Amino acid sequence: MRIGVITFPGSLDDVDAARAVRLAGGEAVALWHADDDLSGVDAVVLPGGFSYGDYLRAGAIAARAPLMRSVVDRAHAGLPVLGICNGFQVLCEAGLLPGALTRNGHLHFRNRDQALLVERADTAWTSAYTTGQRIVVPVKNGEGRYVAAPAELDRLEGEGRVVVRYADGNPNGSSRDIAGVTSADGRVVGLMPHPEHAVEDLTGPSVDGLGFFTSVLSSVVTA
Amino acid sequence: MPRVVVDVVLKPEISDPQGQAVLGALGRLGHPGVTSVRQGKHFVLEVEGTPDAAELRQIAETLLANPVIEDVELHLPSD
Amino acid sequence: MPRVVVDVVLKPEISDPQGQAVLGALGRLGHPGVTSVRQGKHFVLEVEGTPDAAELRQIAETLLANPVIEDVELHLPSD
Amino acid sequence: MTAHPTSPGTSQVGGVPQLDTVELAATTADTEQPYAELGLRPEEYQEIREILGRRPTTAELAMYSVMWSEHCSYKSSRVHFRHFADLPASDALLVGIGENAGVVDVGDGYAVTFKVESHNHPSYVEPYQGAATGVGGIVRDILTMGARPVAVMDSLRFGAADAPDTARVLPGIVAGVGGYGNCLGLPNIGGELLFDDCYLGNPLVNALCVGVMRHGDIRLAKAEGLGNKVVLFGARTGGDGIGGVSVLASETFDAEGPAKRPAVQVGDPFTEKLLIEACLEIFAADLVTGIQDLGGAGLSCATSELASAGTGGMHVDLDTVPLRDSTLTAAEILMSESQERMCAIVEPAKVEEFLAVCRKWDVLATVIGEVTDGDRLTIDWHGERIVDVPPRTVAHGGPLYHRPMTRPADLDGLQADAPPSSSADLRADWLAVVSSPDGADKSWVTEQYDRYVRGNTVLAQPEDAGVLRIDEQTHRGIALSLDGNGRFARLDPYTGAQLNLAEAYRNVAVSGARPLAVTNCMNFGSPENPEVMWQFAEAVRGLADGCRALGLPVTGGNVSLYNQTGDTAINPTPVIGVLGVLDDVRRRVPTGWRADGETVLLLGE
Ligand SMILES: Nc1ncnc2c1ncn2[C@@H]1O[C@H](COP(=O)(O)OP(=O)(O)O)[C@@H](O)[C@H]1O
Repeated sequence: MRIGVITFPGSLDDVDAARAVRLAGGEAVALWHADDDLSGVDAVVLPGGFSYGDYLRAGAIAARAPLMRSVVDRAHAGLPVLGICNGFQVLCEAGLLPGALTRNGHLHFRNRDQALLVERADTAWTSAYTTGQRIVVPVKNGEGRYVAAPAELDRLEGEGRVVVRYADGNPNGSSRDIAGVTSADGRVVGLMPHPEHAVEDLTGPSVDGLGFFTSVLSSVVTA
Repeated sequence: MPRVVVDVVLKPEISDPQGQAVLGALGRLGHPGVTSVRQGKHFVLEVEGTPDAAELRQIAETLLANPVIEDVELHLPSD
Repeated sequence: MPRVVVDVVLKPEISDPQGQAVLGALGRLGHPGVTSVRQGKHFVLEVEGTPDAAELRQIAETLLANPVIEDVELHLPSD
Repeated sequence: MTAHPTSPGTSQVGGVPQLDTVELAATTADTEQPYAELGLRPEEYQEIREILGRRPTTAELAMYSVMWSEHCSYKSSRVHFRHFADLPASDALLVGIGENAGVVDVGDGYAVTFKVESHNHPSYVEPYQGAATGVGGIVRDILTMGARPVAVMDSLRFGAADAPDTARVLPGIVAGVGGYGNCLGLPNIGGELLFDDCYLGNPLVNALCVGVMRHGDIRLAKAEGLGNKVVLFGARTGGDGIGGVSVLASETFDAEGPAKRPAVQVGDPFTEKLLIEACLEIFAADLVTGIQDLGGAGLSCATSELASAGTGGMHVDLDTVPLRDSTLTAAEILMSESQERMCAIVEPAKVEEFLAVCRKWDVLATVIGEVTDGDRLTIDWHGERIVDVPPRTVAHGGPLYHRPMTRPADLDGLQADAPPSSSADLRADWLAVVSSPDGADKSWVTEQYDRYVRGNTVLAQPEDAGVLRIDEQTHRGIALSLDGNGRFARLDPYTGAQLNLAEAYRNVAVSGARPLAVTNCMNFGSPENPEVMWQFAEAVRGLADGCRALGLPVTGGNVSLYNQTGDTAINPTPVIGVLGVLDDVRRRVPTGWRADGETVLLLGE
């Protein structure tokens, strides 16, 4: 099972995402933003970081990279895509996920161990969890406040597109405590928290994040 | 060289914590007359030759601003 | 209610990594005609009663901008 | 009619502006030069004239003045460093004091380089950018050694927590440290946050970076190999941080000339991240023979140090330097402290490959000169020679002061301070201690720092030492602690420095690591004050004696002087960093009780 991890200029958590893929039992394939083709991978992770320094808007410039055209095309055809933090911002900027991520309500970068509730355990990236499961993974961002027009938020909630929600406090002022959302077909998922930082006892607050990476392995097998 | 100015502002329904923080500071510093502050971005572009209004509008609306949350004001040199 | 606009721009001699990044993106996206981009801040203030120009200038120059690295352009309603 | 402003570096000859060339300098010995405004003493200026056998050109004067400044030459502090040099040799030390950062063997073929540096004054002027560029500078020092930077730490001191100016500088400095380090993808694994009135007009920002490499990857800052190219890469050169040499401008600019250049530098962490990745790829492909980062004194420093450490000379064509501001003069280009730049020495056959790596990472790279035979550093501008100097005299020939020292007159009084005489006094003292902001929860600060990035952080805030894994297969790890206490050092700088060392050493030891090496940042007042100079000398001696007792080498560090408000110096503040190694990082020991029923033991006296 080959899972691509895209490196944009300024990507930071690409090494972590690749490690998480390996620990889950997959093969991590390094992809470069300036290439055109996805090297035949079975799924793609857009990692965290500060692509292009997060200048202009977080994720805005990376969303226009050559490789993103392939990601968008293949995602429409069902390729599983996970965007973590900056990757989530890129997916929103690229139009694959609804809404936008803006400056945190308290205006600070905030890094802490965050409790989340899994609301959708049937996406390509969350099938290892159970609905309502509580997990703890790190969150760290300065522009992680999820926003959309109220009607759009109603629609997303109505369609069950919220994948994970912040529990025990909202770290950035996101609308309705939304931490992550999915595409209508459940194949594309974006979230601000960092499951790839919760995959080893030695370095993480838990190993709760591993499920994202094991989920996709089984979803690709069954797809 | 022609200069084009693009102002990007948050849509009114999107909350603006930066503007709120400035407003709070103004109150504390004794400027109660200011009743609202919104913070946006201000771009100054220099363009070679005659600016192409359609191209600049596209740049402003698709790259400089995120239409999901932001509005754009374009000021061409002739404005 | 009177609206006052304040544009805050980096002093010309201060480097502007954000503007540089936008310029780079414009080049890659096929807009070579844009030869320079500088990014600043755009504030829209609403003021009660008649705006006091001196007070607003002071607000702009000391709170909205960092005079060490930024310049200010103040647009009063009468402008 | 508006007159064209004359550029600095030119002189008027018969009304025609003329570039101040080496040739001109040789024939105009009497031209008055603003050496005093540039901070040079008459005897220093005289010495430059003797070295060159003529008066310096404007560009040369600028180079010497900035390289012979306290900041670059350590002219007041250097004589005291023999205490560190005299420490017994350590088997673990691969590169010692003198290079950009020391390098330590941590086993399994791994080498670790680490260093702490101050950015105090810039952070007071512009807190966010000052702190940000402080992190950027120390990271480039580590990168220059050939290592991948893997973590940062920061040691901060402010005036009283409730003072208005603290509310101005503290949030900006914390955001700047976080903004730069987070964007580079370097976990912050610890530091300090302390408050004392003495820092109100002079906060301290000391940043540490640590990097990891294989033994064979160590790079040095030297220009060798006749015909090898000098490549400048990274950001364009602008008018940043050349406040000092603006007197050259004011001398010749009329009222309509360009404004005084800003002393503030703006950091661009994104460009630095690209520089890191490009450099590591360049190192891996073995494309450089020598490398130096551009920090204080910019190109003046990089060219003279590279040439001085090498075997030959160097020639630079200044017109090739990519500029952000086309009005810069030669002297300003040489002085500019624009951030995120590096200088490499590359064999001609490897230049194309070098440039290709830079293109891949969108890093601007330009050949600006080459290594020559002979022993001169020569620089041309507009086709004329404006610099022709022996590089060692610029880089290392600076003056050496033996400043007078006296024990502070108030020290006996301070040391005699009596213990509390009544239980009410004791109660007041106790309350003061427990309610001090120094002991408060630091999470408002540490939550603004990414501690997780790269996935190797084993311990970080709120632990006493930061612990990192450096190898996922062998589980080898390192531990670091950064500690300083200005109040102890004020009472007794010799013992105070040792207490700081002991604290950092203990913090590393209790994490389960074996302490290996020491770095330090000495923050003091004006060296022209004999009492401050005495504090400095005592602290250095104390640290050296402490290291001897513990069997640790001092691998490098930084001295920041003139930390004072008016005539009042800060408390002498030696900040000490200790590095340790864990053969198996899984056996690290966190702080605090873990489970009910554990036995509590007290060790020591
Ligand atoms: N400026 C800072 N940067 C990073 N970490 C910091 C900073 N200040 C304090 N810390 C961290 O916060 C924790 C608590 O700090 P402190 O209260 O000084 O600890 P202690 O009193 O145990 O020395 C430590 O892990 C320390 O490394």
